[in-house]
Amino acid sequence: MNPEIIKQFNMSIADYNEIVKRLQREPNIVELGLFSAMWSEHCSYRSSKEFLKRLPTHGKLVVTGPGENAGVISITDDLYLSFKVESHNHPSAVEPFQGAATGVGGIIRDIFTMGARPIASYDSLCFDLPDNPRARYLLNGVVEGIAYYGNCVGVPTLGGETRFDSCYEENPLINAMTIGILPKSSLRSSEAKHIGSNVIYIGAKTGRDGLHGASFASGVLDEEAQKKRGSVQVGDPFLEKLLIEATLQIIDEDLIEAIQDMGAAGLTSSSVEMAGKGNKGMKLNLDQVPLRETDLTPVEMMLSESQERMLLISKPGKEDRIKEILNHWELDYAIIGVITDTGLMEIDYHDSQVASVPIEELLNPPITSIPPVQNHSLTPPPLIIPGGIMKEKVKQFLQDPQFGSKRWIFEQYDHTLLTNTVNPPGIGASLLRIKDTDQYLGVTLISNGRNSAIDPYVGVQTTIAQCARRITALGLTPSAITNCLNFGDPNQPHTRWELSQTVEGMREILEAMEVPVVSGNVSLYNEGIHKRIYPTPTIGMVGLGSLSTILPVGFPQEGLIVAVVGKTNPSDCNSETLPALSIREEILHQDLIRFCIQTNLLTSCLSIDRGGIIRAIQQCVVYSSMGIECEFPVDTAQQWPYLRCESNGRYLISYPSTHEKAIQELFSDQVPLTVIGHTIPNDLKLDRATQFSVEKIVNWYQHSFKDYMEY
Amino acid sequence: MITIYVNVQPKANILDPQGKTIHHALQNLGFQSIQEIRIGKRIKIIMEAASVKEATAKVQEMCEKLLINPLIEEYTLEVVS
Amino acid sequence: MITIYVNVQPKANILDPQGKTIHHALQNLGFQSIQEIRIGKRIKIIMEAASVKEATAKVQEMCEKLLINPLIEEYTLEVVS
Amino acid sequence: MIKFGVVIFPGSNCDLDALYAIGKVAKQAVIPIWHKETQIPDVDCIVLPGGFSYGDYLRPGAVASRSPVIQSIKRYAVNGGKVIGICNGFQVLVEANLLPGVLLTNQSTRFISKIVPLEVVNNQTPFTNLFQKNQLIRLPIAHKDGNYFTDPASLRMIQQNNQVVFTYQDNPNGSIENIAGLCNREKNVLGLMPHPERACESITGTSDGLLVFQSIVAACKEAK
Ligand SMILES: Nc1ncnc2c1ncn2[C@@H]1O[C@H](COP(=O)(O)OP(=O)(O)O)[C@@H](O)[C@H]1O
Ligand SMILES: [Mg+2]
Repeated sequence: MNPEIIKQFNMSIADYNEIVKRLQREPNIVELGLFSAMWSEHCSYRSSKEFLKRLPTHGKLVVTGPGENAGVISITDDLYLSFKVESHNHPSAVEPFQGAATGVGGIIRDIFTMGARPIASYDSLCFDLPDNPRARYLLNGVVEGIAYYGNCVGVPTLGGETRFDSCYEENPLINAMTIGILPKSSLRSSEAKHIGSNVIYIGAKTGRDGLHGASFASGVLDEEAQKKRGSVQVGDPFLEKLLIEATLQIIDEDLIEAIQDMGAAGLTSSSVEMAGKGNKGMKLNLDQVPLRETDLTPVEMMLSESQERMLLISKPGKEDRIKEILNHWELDYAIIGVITDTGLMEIDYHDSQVASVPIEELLNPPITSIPPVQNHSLTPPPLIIPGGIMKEKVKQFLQDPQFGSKRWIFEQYDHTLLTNTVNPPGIGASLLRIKDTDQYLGVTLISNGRNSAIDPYVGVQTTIAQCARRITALGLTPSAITNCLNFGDPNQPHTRWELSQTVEGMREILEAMEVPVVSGNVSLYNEGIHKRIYPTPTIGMVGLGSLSTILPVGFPQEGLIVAVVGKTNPSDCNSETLPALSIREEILHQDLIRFCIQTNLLTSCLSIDRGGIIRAIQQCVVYSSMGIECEFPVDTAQQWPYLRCESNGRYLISYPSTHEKAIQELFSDQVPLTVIGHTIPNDLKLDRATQFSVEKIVNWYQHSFKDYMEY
Repeated sequence: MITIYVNVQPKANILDPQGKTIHHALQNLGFQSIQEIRIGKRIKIIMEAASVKEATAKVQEMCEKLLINPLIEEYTLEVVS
Repeated sequence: MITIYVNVQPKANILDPQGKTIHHALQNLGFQSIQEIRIGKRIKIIMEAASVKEATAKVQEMCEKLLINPLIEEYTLEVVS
Repeated sequence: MIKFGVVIFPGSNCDLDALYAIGKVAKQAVIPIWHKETQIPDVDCIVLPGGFSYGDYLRPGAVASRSPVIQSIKRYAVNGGKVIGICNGFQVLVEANLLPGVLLTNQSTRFISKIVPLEVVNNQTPFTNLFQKNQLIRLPIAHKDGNYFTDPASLRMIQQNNQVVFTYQDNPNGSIENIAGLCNREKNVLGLMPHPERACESITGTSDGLLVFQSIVAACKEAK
C-alpha cells in the first residue's frame, strides 16, 4: 500500500508490516483503519499496559476492576457504586467549550453503560497561571463547557480542583470523573455472549466528527477532501439524557446481554471489544448505520467519533420491546449486525464484504518496550521564597488566587440536583448521603504534578495519601480509587521512567492501605512545542461508611482548642526533595482520626495538604467566620515555614476543653498532637505582629480568584 | 454610526443539536416539509467609524479575535448603513 | 428546495445580557468604537415548497407557533432561493 | 392523602427529586405524567419539574410548552386546578402563557448554583399558606435563565393583584423587582426559579422547601 496512506492513518511502517505478516496479505483500506484505531495508544494502552498490570485491583469491595467501562464496588449487599476518571486534554486545548463538554459526556456514558445511574461528577483542571489571558480564556471555556453539559444532562458536579502552573501553558489538563449507583441486578458488561444475537446501534447519527483531518476516502489528499473531513465533536447533552433514561430502562427490563458506549474510535473499538471479550466474532452491515451525512465512506463510519452513541447486544426475542422503549424516548436506532462464531470482524457494505480480520489480531498490537531511564529535567519552584517579613507573606498567601475560593467555577455547576449533596463544593472531599441506606459517600479528586515532578514515586503516594486524609476527615474509610495518568511522550525513556515509578509508588501505598484501583485512563503525549507538563497522575478516591455525626466545616464556636495532628517539619519546603511520607503513620493517623470522629470527640477536622497549616486555617476561618488566637511551638524565624510546609500525615482539628484529656490520652505518644491555639471571634492572631480580621480574610478568599476571571 | 450584522452559522459538517431538536419539534407540530434547520447567531454591532470599509475591517478583526471559532463556525457580514 | 433565514433580534426595550458581555469583552480587547451590541438568532430553514410565497407563509406560521416569543423578540424573513 | 402528578418532558431532570420529595419526604401520593398524555389523571396538584426540557434549545421551556399535555394543563388550571412550575417548569409556564412575562438569561450570562435567601411576600396562596408573611427562607437556585422580565403594564397588574410570591433578598440574576416566584391572578398557578423540592430535608442544607408542599396539602384538604 502507498506509504502516504499508511502515514495518514498515523501508523508506522513497522506496524504496517506486522499487519501484513499477521494477515499474510495486504490489508485493504477499511482493515487498515480498524488496525490503526485498535492499535493506537488510546484503545490499546500498548505502551502503558506493562505498567498498569502491576496495580493492585483486588479487594473485598471490588465487583468489577479495570477492563470494563468503569469500575464497580459494593456499598451494601445489593447496592453498587461505579466510577471512573477520564481526560479530555487535547480536544479542550483546541476548542475548550466543546472539548470539555464532550469529555463530561464521555465519562457519564461509561458509567451508565455499567447499568448505573450517574449521580455526581467531579473535575480536575490544571492550567497556566491565571494572569495569562490565554489560560483564562481556556479555563473560562472549559468551565462553561463542563457546566453546560453536566447541568443539562442532569448530573450534578459536586467538586474538583483547580491547579495553576506554567508547565500546563500549552497543554492544560481536563480530567472528569463520574460516579453512579446501581442495584446489583443492573450490573452489565460489554461481553458478547450468544452467537446469533443482534447488535443494535442507538443514539446520535454518525457524522465525520473527530476524524482528525485525515482523508480516508480515496487516499488522495486533495484540498476539497481535507476541508470536508475531520470536524470538532459537538456534544448534545439533551440527547445523552434521553440515552441515560432509555438505557437504564432497557437494562431494568433485562432486554440486553451486553452494552458498550462508543467512545474513542467509535464503532470500531466498541464492536471489536464486545466481540473480543466474549471470544466471538461479529458481522456488521454498514448500510444500516444511521448517518448524518449521506456520503460517509465505510472507513469513516468505522472511525467516526460522533458523540452520544451506544452499542447494545439484545437478548433473543427482546428486539421489539427495545424498539418500543427507544421510540418512547424518540431515539434513533438500527440493527447493524450479529454475533458470530468466526472470531472475525466482518464488515459488509453495499452488498460486498469490505473487511474481514481476526479480532484477536486487532486486540493484540505488538508491544513496544523502551527501557526507562531516570531523568530529572523538570524542577518546580520551591514552596517558600526566602526573605520578607511574616505578615507580608501571610497576606500574600491569603490573596493568592491559587488558594482562593473557586466559587466562580463551582457556582456554575449545579450541585444541589438529586438531593444527595451534604457538603457542597468548596473544601476538601465532598460528602453525599446514599438514599435508602445508612451509608455516606466521600469523594475527592486530586492531581499533584508538582510533587510527581520532584519525585514520581513519592509524589503519587503523597497524592493518594492526601486523598485518603480528605476522606478520613469526613469520618469515612477510603474504599477504592480511579486514576488518570497524564504524561508526556511514552516513547521517551524518561517518560517511561516516570510511568514506572508512578505505578510502583501507587502499588506500594495502595497495597498497604488495602485500597484497590478499579478503573482508570491514560493520557499520553501531553507535550507542547516548548513545554513538557509535569508527570501528573490524577487520583479520584471514594470512601464509604456510616456516620454518627456530620462535622461542620470550620469551627462551630469560640473557646475551642485548635490542634495539629501529625509532625510538622518546617524544612519540607524545597524543590529537590518531597516531604517524607510514612505510609505506616498515614494509616495510623487515619484510624485514630476516624475513631475520634466516630466517638464525637472532635468539633471539626480538616486534612492538611496543599498550602500547609496556613491553608487549613484559612479555610476553617472562612467557612465558620471564627478566628484563632495562635501560639506556635517554633521561634519567629521558623514560623512561616512551619505554617506553609506540606509535611504529610496531618490534620487540623478542634475540640472543646472538656475533651482534652480523652484526646491527649488517645494520642499519648503514638501520634504527635500540637495545640496551636484556641478559637476567638473576629480575628486571626498568628503572632503579635501578624493579625488579620476574619472579615478581611473572607473577603480576600472570596475575591482573589474570582476577580481574575471577571476582569 | 454604522450598523453591521455578523451572521454566524455552524459549519456544514458540524453537528447542530439545537437545529436538529427544533426541526423535530416543528415536525411534531405538523410541519412536514422541512428538510433541515440550522440555528446560528446574528450579532448586531453599532459602531463609530469613518467609513464602511474601516468598520468592516474592524468587525472582521473582532470576528477573528473573539466572535467566531473558525473550527466550528463560519460567518458573513451584512452592512446596513 | 427553498432556503429561508429567520433573523431574530431582541426587541429594543429588552435587556440583552449576552450582548453586554460581548461588548465588554471586545472593549477589553481594545475595540473602543462600539456603541452597542445585540445578539440575536439566525435560523436557516431548508424546505420543500411549491413557491416562495407558500414557503414564506409556512415559515411565518412556524414563527408564530414556536420560533418567536413576541414579548421579547422581533423577526424578519430573508428568502435565499 | 393528597395526590400529585409530576409531568415529565424529554430532558426534565428534577422529576426524580420532585417524586422523592413529595412521595418519600412529604409522604403524599405522587405519579409521573408523560408529556404526551392528553388526559390528565385525577390529581390534586400538578408539578412541572426543573431540568432542561428539549435541551433548553431555542428558548428554555419553548418546545415543552407546545407539547400535548400543556393543552390539558391549561384546561385543568382554568378549572381551578393547582399547578406549580419549578425552574424549567416556571419557564414552561410563561412560554405557555399560563403566567405573564419571560425568563431572560441571567445578568452575569452564567449558570448560577447556590442556596439563596428569599422572602415569602405573599402567604395567601395555596402554595405558601404555612409560611409567615415576609418570612425569610433559604432555597437552592440552579439556572442560567432566571432573570424575570415583563413589560411595565403587566408588572403593574402583577403587583396590584399581589401575584408576587417570593422575592430574592440579594438579587442573583437581575430579575425585575427581585421576583423569584409569582402566581396567576387566581393564585392557583405558581412559577418559581428556586427549588423547594431540593430543600425538604435539613441534611441537604435547608428544609424550607418542605413547607411549600405541606402548604399545598393543607390547601387541598381544605378544598375537599
Ligand atoms: N474545577 C472545580 N470544579 C468544582 N469544584 C472545584 C473546582 N476547583 C475547586 N473546587 C472546589 O473548591 C475546593 C478547593 O479547591 P482548590 O482551590 O482547587 O484547592 P484544594 O483542592 O487544594 O482544596 C475543592 O475541594 C472543590 O470542592
Ligand atoms: Mg467506554
